[in-house]
Amino acid sequence: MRTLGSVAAVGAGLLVWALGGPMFAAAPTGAVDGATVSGKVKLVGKPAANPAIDMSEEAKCAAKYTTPPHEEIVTVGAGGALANVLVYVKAGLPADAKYPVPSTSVVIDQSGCTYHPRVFGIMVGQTLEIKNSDPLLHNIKALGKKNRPFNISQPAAGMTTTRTFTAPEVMLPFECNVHGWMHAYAAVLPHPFFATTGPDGSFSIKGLPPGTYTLEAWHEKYGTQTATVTVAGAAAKTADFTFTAK
Amino acid sequence: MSQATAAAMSPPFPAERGVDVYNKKLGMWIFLASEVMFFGALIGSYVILRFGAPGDWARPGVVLNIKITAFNTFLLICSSVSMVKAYAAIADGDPKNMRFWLLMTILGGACFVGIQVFEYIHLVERGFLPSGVRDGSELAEMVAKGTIPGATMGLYGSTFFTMTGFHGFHVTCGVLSMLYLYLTKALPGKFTTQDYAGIEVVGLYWHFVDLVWIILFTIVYLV
Amino acid sequence: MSTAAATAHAGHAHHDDRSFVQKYLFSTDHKIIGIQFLFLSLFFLLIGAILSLQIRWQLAFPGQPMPGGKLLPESMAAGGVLLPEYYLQLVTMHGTFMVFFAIMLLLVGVYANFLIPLKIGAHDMAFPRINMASFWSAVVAGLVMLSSLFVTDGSPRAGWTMYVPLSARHDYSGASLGQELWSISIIFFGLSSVLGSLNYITTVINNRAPGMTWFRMPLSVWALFITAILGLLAVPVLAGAAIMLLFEQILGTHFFDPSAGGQVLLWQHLFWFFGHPEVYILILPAMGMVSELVANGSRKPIFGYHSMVFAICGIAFLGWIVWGHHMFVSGMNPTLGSSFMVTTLLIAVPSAIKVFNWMGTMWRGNLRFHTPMLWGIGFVAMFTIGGLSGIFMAATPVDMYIHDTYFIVAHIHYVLVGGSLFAIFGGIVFWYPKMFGRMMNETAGKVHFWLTLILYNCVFFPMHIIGMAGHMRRIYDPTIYDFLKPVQHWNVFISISAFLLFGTQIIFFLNFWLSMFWGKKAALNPWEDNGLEWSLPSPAPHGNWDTPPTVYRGPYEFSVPGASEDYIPQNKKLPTDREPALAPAHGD
Amino acid sequence: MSGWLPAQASSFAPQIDGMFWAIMIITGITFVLVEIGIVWFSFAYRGRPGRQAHYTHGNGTAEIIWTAIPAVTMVILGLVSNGLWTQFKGRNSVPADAFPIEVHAKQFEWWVTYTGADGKFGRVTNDSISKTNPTGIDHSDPASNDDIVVRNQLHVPVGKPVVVYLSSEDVIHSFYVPEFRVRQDVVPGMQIKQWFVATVPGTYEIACSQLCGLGHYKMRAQVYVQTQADFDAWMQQQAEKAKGAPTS
Repeated sequence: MRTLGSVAAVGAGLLVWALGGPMFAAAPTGAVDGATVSGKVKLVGKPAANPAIDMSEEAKCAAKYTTPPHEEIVTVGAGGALANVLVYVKAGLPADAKYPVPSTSVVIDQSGCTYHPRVFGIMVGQTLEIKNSDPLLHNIKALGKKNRPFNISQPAAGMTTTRTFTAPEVMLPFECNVHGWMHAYAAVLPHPFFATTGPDGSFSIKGLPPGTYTLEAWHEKYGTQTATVTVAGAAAKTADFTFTAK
Repeated sequence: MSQATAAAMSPPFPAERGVDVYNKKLGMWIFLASEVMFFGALIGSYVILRFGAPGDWARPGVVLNIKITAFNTFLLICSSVSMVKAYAAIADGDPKNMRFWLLMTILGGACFVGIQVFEYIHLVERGFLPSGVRDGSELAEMVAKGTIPGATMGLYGSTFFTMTGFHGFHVTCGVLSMLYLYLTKALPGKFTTQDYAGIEVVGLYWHFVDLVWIILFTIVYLV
Repeated sequence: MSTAAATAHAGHAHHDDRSFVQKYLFSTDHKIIGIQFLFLSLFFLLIGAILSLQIRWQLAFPGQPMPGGKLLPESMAAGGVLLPEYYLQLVTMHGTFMVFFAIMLLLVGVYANFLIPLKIGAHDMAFPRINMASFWSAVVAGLVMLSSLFVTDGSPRAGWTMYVPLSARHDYSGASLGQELWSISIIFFGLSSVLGSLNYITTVINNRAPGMTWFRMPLSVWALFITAILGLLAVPVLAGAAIMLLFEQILGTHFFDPSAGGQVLLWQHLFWFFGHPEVYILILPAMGMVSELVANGSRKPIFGYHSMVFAICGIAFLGWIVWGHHMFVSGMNPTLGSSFMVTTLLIAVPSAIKVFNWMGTMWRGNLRFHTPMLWGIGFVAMFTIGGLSGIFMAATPVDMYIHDTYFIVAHIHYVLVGGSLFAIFGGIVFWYPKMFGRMMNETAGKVHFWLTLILYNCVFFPMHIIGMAGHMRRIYDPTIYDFLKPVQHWNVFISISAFLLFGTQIIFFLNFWLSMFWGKKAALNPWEDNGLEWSLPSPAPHGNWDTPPTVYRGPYEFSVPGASEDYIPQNKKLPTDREPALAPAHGD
Repeated sequence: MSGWLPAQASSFAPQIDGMFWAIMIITGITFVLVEIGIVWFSFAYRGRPGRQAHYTHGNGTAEIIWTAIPAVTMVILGLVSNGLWTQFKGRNSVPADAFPIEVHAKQFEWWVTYTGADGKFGRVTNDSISKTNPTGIDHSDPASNDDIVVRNQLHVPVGKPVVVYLSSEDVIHSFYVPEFRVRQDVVPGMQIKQWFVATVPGTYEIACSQLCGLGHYKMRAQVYVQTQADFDAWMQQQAEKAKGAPTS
C-alpha cells in the first residue's frame, strides 16, 4: 500500500517535473518588490453581541477560559476597529499571471474548542496545516464548492493533518460537528495579495505590481465592501473600509 | 408441444422426475421470479413514497406525455403478439414466418426503446430530472405558478426515472438477446420444430417485460 | 439440449482434454467453480479477519499506536493511532466482507456448487456457463469492494447495513467514491447470487439421478435448495435498494431524503426485507451440512428426517415475515413491532426442533470423533447459545435495552462463527478428499478445533457481558463513557483472545495448503458415508459419472441391523431393492 | 447478579430487568440441558469396538413434545413482552401529565429545549436552523421567547413522567440512557415520542447508539436527574441566562 503510494508519488513528481518545469523556471511577475496597500477596517454602529458558548459539557475546553467563552463573530477594538476581516485583491491582476506558492504552511489550530485563526487567506497549492491542541475529538469538515470537500477527524491532542486546495474559492467554510459553534473561513486565492485584519483593524498587502485593483473586504457577519486602488512602483497606498452594523 | 419436441428439450440423461419443464424454460421462470422481486422492490418503494408524500402528486399528463407513451405501450403489446406469432410459426414448422415475426418483435422493442430515449431527452429539456425540477426550466416556471406541486417533484423524478429506466434497460437486454438469436440461430436456420427453446425462453422474458410495462404505465402515467 | 458442455463430455468424462484456462480459470465444471469460490471466499475471510483485529486493537487499547499501524497511510492512522473514520471503515468492511464475501460465498458459492450435483447424482449444474458467470461476477463484486479501501477518502463507513442518510450523503459521512463502490459491488453481487440461485434450483428440481426422490435427498441439499430460493427472492430486493442508494449518491434522487419527502425508514425496510432471509441464507446450509456430519459421526440415521426438512422450510418461510425485528426501536409503528415479535419468537420453534433432533441423532449412537464430527458437535453446542440469545432481542422490551449493543454482536457472532463458520470448517475437512484427492491431517485438525472452540468462546462470550453493561456497537473509544469503565478490562481480554484465535487459524491455513500436496492420498470413501459423491474417485472427475447412479434409499442408512457394514451407500443395490421409475420423457 | 446490568434509574428498568432475567432463566435451563446432553452423549455413546448404534429414524412423541414446549413458552413470552412493550412504546402510552422536553440531535450534539414559563414550545422549522440557532427556533413565534436551549445536558425532575420529543437534523441517531433502559432511534423527518419516569437522582449518560458518522462515539451528553426543587432552581437560573443572551 505504502509502496504503491510512493511509486505513484514518484511518478507524479516526474510528471510535474516534465510538464511544469519550464513554467517554474519563468520568472514570476514581480511578487517581491512592488506597491503596498494598507488600511484600516472600521465598524460603525452598535456591534452585534456574540452568542455565548455553552461549553459546560466540554470541561477540558472550558478550562482554557477565564471568562465565559463567546463565539468571536464580531470582534471590535478601540474606535470600532474590526478584526477578522479578510481583504484581498478581487480583480485587476493579469489573468495569466502565476505567483510562486509559499513554502511555508498556513496553520489552523484547534484550541479551547475554537479555531485559531477564525478567518484567513491561503494560496492555491499552499499547505494548510490543521492542528489539534485539545485532548479530545474534533472533526474538520471543509465544505468547499469548487474544492473537493473533506471531513476528517483528530481524536487526540498533538495531531496534525495537512491539506492543499486546488481552486480559488472565497470563502471556504470549516466546521466542527462535535462542537457546533466552531467555525472558520478560508479564502483560497490564486495570488498572494490578501491580508486579515488584526485586533486593531489594520491590514497590509505587500508587493503589488503596478496597476488598478479592486479590493474586497469580507466579513463573516457584515458581508463585503469593495474599494479601487491604483498603484505604481513601490508606492504605499491606503484603502480604508467601513462596515455598518445593521 | 409435440412428443418429439419434449424429448429434444429434456435432459440428455435419465433423471428422477422433476417438473415436466425443460431446464432452460424452468430456469427462465425462476429468473423471472427474481425479477418480480426486483421490480417489486422498486414499485413497492414508489407506492410507499407516493402515499407518504408531503402533498399532492403532479396530475397525470401534466409532466409526462401520455399520448406518446400510450402509443409506445401499444407498440410493446404488439411486439408481444408478434413474439407469440414467431413462436407459433416455428412450432408449426414455418421458419420463414418465424424469422419475419421475430424481426417484427425486435423492431417493436427497438422502437419502444427509441421512443423512450426521445421521451427522456424531451423531459430533461423541459427540466424534469431524477433529482427533481431543474432551476430556470419550463417545469420550474410551472412549479412557481402552482400548476404542478413542487414539494413532491423530487420524489416524482426519482421514482419515475428509476422505474422506467430499469424497465427500458430490460427491454434493451431483450432486444439484444433476440437480435443475437436472430443472427446466430434464426437466420442460419438452426431453430427446428424439434428445438426452439431459445424462442420460447426469450418469449417468456419478453412477455414479462411487457407485463411490467403495463403495470408501470398504469401507476406512473395514468394514476 | 440442457447443457452443451455436459453433453459433449458425458461420453468421455475421464478423458479430460481441456486446456488449463478452460479447466481451471474459465471452467464450467461445478467442482472447479466450487473450489474457485473456496479460494476466493477464504481470501475474503482472511481480509475480514485482519480488519477485525484492528477493530479489536482499538477497542482494547484506544488511542495507542497499533503495532504495524505506521504502515497505514495518514488518512487511516495518524502515527499508528487509528482514526475514527478509519475505525468506521473497518467496522463496515469487516461486516460487508464477512457477510457477503466470506460466509455467504463459502456456504452458497462453495458448497452449493460442489455438493448439489455430486449429492443428487447429476453430471453438472443445469447451466454450467451461467454458473461460471456467477463466479466471475462475484469476483468483480469482491474486487470492486476491495478497491474501495484504496480510493481517495477511503472505503464506505456507514456500517454494513448502510443506513441512510449517512450512507447516501457524503457531507455527512466524509466518504466519497468508496461509498458508491459499495453500491456497485452489491449490484454485481446480486447478479452473481441470482445466477447461482437459479442454477441450483433448476438443478435440484430437474437433474436428480433416478431414484433420488425429494425425501431421499440429503439434508444438505434440502438446505441449499431452500437457501437458493431465499437468495433468489431476497437478493434482488437488496440490489434494487442498492440501485436507489447509488442513484441517491450520484444522481441526487430523493428516495431516502426527508427534506424532499423521501423516507429514511424505507431503506431499513428494504434492507431488512432482504437482510433477514439473508440471515437464514447464512445458517441453513450450515445446518444442512452439520446434519451430514453428525449423522456420519454418530453412525445413526438422522433423527426425524422429515421434521428436519419441514423445520428448514418453516425457518425459511418465517424468515420472510420477521424483518421488522431489526427495527423495534427505529421509530417504526410499535404495533407492527408487536406482530414482528410474535413471528420472531416462533422461529425459535423450528430451530429448537433442529437442535433436539441433532441430539437425538447422537443419542445411543456409536460416535466417531473425527474432525468433521467435532465441528458438527461444536456447531450444535455453539448454535444453541446463538439461538437462545436471540430470544432476548426478540422480546421487544428487552430489545429496547440491548439493541445495538455488544449483546447483539455476541449473538450474530455465535450464529455466524460458532454456527456457520464451524460448519464450514467441518465441511472443508469432510469434503477435502473429494475436492483435492488427499486427506487433511487429523491431529492438526483436532488441535485446531479445540483451540478454536476455547478461544472463540473467550472472544465472543464476554461480549454478552459487556453488552449487558450497555456497551454500544461501532464505538471508537468506549473509555469516554463512565458506565462502560467497569467493563473495559473485558475488552482487553476479548482482544487478546481474538489475537490468539487469529493465530490459531495458522494451523488450519498450513493444514489446508500442505495437505493439498503432502496429505495422505484419499480412498474412495474415507468417512464411510452414504452420499453419492463417495462413489466417485477422489478427486471427482470432470462430468462426475459416466452413467448416472441409481438411488435406492435415503442418505442416512447407518447401522442398519443385519447389514454387513454400518453404512449402506445410497446407490448400493441390495437384492430387495426395486429399480426406480424414470422420468416420463424416457419412460415412453 | 444485578451487577451485570447497570443501575436501575427509571420506572422501566425493574420491569425490563425482570423480563431479562426471566428469559435468562428459561434460556439458561435450556442451555445447561443441551450442553450437558451433548457432553453426556459424547461420553456415553463414544464409539467402541463391537458397539452397534441404535437404528431409529425418530420418535414422533418426542418430537411433538420438543416442538410443543418451545412453542408454548414462546407464546407466553410474547404475551408478556407485548404488555410491557405497549406500556413503553405504544402510541397512546405517554401519560397526559408528562413533562415535555424537545431533544434535537445533530452530528454530533444533543440540543435540549425546554418550554420555559409558558409551557409551550416555540415553533421550530428546518429553514430557521443556522450556525447560531442549532435547533431552528422560529423567533417570530412569541411562544419561543422563553424557550430554554441547552447543549449536551438533559435535566429532568425525579419521579415525574417526562416525554422527550426526538428529532434529528441530519442522520439517524439513537437516544439511549442505559440506566433508564430507554432507547429510541432519532430519525430525520420524523418526530418520535419517548416517555420515562426517572426514579433515582444522579448523573447519567446519554449515548448515541446508532452509527451517525465519525464523531459517533463522542456524541455523549449527561442526564441530570434532580429533585423538583433543584430542577426548578436550575430552570430559573437558565431562564435568567437566556434573557441576557442575544436572539440572533
